[in-house]
Amino acid sequence: MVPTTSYLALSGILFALGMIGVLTRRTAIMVFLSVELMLNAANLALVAFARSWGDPTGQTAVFIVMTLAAAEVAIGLAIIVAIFRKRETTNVDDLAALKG
Amino acid sequence: MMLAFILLGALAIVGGVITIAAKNAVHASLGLVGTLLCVAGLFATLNASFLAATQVIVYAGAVMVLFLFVIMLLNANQPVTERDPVPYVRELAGIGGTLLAGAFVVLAFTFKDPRPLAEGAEALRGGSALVMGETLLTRFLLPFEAVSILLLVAIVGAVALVQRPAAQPDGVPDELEEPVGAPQEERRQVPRGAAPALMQTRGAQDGEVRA
Amino acid sequence: MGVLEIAKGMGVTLGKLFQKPVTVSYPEQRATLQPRFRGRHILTRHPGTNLEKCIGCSLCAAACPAYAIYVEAAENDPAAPVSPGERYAKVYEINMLRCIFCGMCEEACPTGAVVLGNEFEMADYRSRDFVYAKEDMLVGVTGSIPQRREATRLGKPVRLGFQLDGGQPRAELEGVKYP
Amino acid sequence: MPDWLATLLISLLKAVLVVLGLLTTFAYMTLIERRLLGRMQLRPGPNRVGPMGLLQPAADAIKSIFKEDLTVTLADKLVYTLAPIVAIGMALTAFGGLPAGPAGSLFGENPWVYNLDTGILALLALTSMGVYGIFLGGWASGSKYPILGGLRSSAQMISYELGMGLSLLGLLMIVGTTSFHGIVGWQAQNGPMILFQSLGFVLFLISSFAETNRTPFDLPEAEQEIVAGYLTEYSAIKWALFQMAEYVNMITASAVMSTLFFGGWKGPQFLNALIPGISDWPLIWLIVKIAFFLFLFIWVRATLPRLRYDQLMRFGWKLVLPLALANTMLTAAFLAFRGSGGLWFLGVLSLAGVLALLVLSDRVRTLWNQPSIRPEGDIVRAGGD
Repeated sequence: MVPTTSYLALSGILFALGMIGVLTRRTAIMVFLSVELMLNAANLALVAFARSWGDPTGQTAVFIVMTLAAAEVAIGLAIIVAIFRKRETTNVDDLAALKG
Repeated sequence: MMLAFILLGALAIVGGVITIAAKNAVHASLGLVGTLLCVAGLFATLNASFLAATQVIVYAGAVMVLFLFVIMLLNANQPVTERDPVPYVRELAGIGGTLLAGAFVVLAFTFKDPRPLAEGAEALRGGSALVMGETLLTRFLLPFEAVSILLLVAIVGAVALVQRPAAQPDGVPDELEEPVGAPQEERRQVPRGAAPALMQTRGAQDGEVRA
Repeated sequence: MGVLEIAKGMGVTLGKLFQKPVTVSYPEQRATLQPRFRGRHILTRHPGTNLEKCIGCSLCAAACPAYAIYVEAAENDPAAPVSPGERYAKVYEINMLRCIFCGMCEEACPTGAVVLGNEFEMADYRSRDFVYAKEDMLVGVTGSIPQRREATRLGKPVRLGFQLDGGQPRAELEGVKYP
Repeated sequence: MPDWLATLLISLLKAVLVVLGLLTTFAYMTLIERRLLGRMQLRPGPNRVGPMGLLQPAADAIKSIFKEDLTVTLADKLVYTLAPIVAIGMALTAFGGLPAGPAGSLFGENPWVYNLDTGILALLALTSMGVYGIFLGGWASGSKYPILGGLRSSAQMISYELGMGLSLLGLLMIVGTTSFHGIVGWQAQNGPMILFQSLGFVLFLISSFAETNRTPFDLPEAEQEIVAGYLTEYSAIKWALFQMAEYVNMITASAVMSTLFFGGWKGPQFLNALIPGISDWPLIWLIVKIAFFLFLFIWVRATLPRLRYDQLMRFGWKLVLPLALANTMLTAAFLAFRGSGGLWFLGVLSLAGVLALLVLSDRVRTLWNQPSIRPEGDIVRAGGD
């Protein structure tokens, strides 16, 4: 049995990696990818907690997160495609039209 | 068990690093696919076999294929090369990320299992579809239904978003109308994030990767 | 019903599975040629006198769209004429690599001397072996250059890989017999 | 020798045997397919190499191994090499979980390589990973037609995977387990699943044709439109690996259909009266059933023309997916409200659904046959469906 702490540490490292990606990547698609990485890190922690407590609630939460991620990706990619059709770019630096 | 964890964990981290560091967007996505598969393997070691299968089917099999599809469709696989408007963002993000990871690791080691691990694993009964279904349709019925409605909304929204605009009633073609918030000059510039034509810039980009 | 049509189609293919194939295993079995088939040229002779019909007029060479025919005419020796006219073809060559088997030569020929026959097995190794001279095409010569070479090597008669649909060559192929 | 080492070695041996078996079947499938197609088109088919052409697969193998392995200059070298390996790896791995006989029947060993409780889910997961091979191969080739083939294949796979998974849900609800052993055991007791889930089976059959890229759904390699799709820039052994993956996927799909709907490795029970225990013989029954489905694949290829691309998409989204959902709803409602009634009524309902579909097929066809009418002057832009 691998201790829960190891899984949590791995999950933290993955989450941090995802965060670095969100901050440094400059096309919308890559930012999205990094967000997926962060979601997965959180999922991993949830599943580890589920085993630690012996309660499937954590796993159920992961299931719901996966569904959310699927919905989010469908909408997010649709938005990216729509923006690309209008602006011919997915660079987030250029997409500052809504900035105050 | 320990060996599997170390192997999968190391591969997951490698995949994550590829995801955030690879120049080519397709390579980055493949790195993420690797991470997702490793996480699925980790789920399997955590007595969550149903989630492991779902992770591969939904994440690696559908979500990531969708990502790659869009990347290839928009030919958005080359990185943005011009100067970043935010100064020192890479360095700051690196330091921040390291601090965050360190904090998480320290936090993780303060966690104490509330009961012996073997006992907890036993209570999960392998995390099969049966266990998941029981929880999902009893204690989590409301979130379950909410998520299903969310999915429906997502489908409708995605269809509505990418639908081509209907013909203008005044007969002016879409092309001549000014897009909101995008002056004509800017549109004529060479696109920075991605090339308009499907395969136009593959050569240049590949050269870059090799160099 | 749309599915009914699909089922019918599936039935047809399944039925054909148990039918005898219409094609044959060609080199072992002989292919059946239709009467319209046009293969290698044949230089015919007058049936009674056995004189060559070709009078060396070069009209076939002029008509040839692929410039595959070369004719060199010469005066007939009155004592032993080769053809019934004044002149005959001393050299008559067709490059089979250039020939497109269009039949223009056959149409241009005023005496019906050059006729497209039925032989088609002319595959060979060297390009110079594709230039067929008079002695390769006159009536009575069976088989192509490679086929005759192979037959001499083995000491057997030339074996042609086809048979005619109906058994007899066309009427304009006077005197041609396919084994 | 410790116990776990023996188990590991035997598992490895079984895996190697399965791979060898699958590859041999692939090699002879190509010959059998060409012969059968030939006979259906009234010609003898390949019969030159060896007696009756039986050595043709060996000749093909030698040729594809020793041919020059070309790599296009613009190709992404790593992914270009990885793609066929991913395709064949996933295809081969997927087969190992399928049971071919009762436990301990193969010289005292179990006739399967691995046994997971999530059996059918794991198989779906592995086959869904198989998309990457085609998709990445198309992208990494660095030229136009392969990328078109790759895009087509990914869109097609995602669309039909949904219908495929959903068409199995009814079955899983009835059986109540996702392991192949449970499913086969249930069918041994209650009769083959096809009796109760004929609608689900029809949808699964259609989807598996699409998932394995076979005619009439072989759009990713439609040679009349996009040369050879994702295969265009591939040659020699890499090309052969892709072909292998396609045929192994076909074999796997056949095996899954046999296992899920036709009783798996169990033979018909009434034969037990003739020879006692014949229905429990390992391998034989599964192989017979696989052979039948493989013949069906070839037969359909010989008959049906290819769909147009928009028809394919409409067919998947407007016919297969809603029907699979309806089948799920029907089964769920039946199971919830049946009380103590037998399952046969569900079978009748399902069959009625199939028959209604057949009778109404002309009406239904208009769903995907005609392009939806767009307003005039609509502008076609880059980045279509």
